[in-house]
Amino acid sequence: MQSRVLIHQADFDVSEECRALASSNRCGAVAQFVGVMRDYNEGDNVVAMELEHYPGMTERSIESIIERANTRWPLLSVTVIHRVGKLLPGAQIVFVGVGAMHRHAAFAACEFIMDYLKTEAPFWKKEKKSDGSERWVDARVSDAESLGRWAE
Amino acid sequence: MQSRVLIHQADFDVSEECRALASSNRCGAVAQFVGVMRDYNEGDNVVAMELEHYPGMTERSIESIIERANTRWPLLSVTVIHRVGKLLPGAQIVFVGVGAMHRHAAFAACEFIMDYLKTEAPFWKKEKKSDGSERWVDARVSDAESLGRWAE
Amino acid sequence: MIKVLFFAKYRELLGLGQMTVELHSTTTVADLKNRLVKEGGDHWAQALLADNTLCAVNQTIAHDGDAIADGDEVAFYPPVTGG
Amino acid sequence: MIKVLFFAKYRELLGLGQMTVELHSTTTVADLKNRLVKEGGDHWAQALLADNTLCAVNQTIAHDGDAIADGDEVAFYPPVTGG
Repeated sequence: MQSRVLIHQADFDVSEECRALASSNRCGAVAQFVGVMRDYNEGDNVVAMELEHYPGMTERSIESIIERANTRWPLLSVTVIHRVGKLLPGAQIVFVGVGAMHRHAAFAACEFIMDYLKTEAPFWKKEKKSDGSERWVDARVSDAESLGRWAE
Repeated sequence: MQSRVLIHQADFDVSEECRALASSNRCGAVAQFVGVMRDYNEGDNVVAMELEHYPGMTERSIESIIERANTRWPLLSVTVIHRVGKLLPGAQIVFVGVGAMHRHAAFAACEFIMDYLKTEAPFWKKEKKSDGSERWVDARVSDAESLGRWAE
Repeated sequence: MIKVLFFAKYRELLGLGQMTVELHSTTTVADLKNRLVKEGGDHWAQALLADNTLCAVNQTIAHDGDAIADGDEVAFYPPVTGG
Repeated sequence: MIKVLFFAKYRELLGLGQMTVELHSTTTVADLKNRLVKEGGDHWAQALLADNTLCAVNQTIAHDGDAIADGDEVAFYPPVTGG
């Protein structure tokens, strides 16, 4: 399994990532997730977002999640890209792509990685509202709950 | 929900499709699947593939699958592109993309649409082997079985 | 008159993708199959009477007991293998 | 000497993202929290003693009873909200 974890401010190109994920001649299926910044949250308009992370641990925690996915499903390639720094509404925030021989492994691993990334990887979002005030986004209980279905 | 179904020989650009799927300002999640042509199947090298379909019914059956997905999950956008005609190993064959406010709806609907497309949409693959002989691909029992989990 | 379509393996087996059939009265999918096999012979039996042969009437999946009326488009094809 | 890091809301609350702490002997996560709160006061209690405060030792999730040794990197942060 080939894996790649990138944490940076720059945007990413989904076509390029898809091509790279499919580059093994055994790859028949690529499942991909892209998280996008919305322009409101919890009833307020949001005009910008600042994404903070814990350099080093972020990469380690994502690599650990990818390894756990790879022990559960036969994977050929995994790419995780997470942007940090200042982002505006409509921006792509996160990319998780998984290549596999067959689609069920690709889908399951892609969703598994997103679910664990949401609850383990040390990123924090701070929103800027239209009145200029800022607030740290609260973690969602539903994200912790969604891990339940991966219990073995 | 905005939906788009395209059946054609030309390739597609995953980045463009992703951008279009995310264009609603309520969209926070885009799940995408890309099926890729492998260079062997059932123990033989495959050098080319010819994809036949039933024009008219193909579009209808995919639109019906999308509508069923939309009654089960709150979706913002769905795009299905399926290539037909002659394809070579490594080629992208099918694209299914779903935009939604939250990721679970996007993932579930994307996989649901692929599972039903595999068993209902009238496409047929004919493989050309390296010795020049041709064969129609047989349907997989596993594809019919995978519908079981969508039973309500 | 109805239009009858054949796809993929069946199109090749029968050597044709499309034909028209004169309909004297409303019939069923099973009746149409039997009539075509009776007129056509072995290859037609292989295509139309296989356990997993699918039929669509006016581009909607249909079964042996379903009715076919004048003007309908009827298609016979093997299990699908797209995606 | 250990390195202690604070992120996000806690970094802002404490007004610092990083500090070093002299370690006289091997200690636990809970001991370190209590020591920092005792020296620092209310804000430190809010950050370090909240029910959902997370701790990582050498970039791996750690819990109150886990040991901290000289040279370790210890981080305190609120629940994560990436993705």
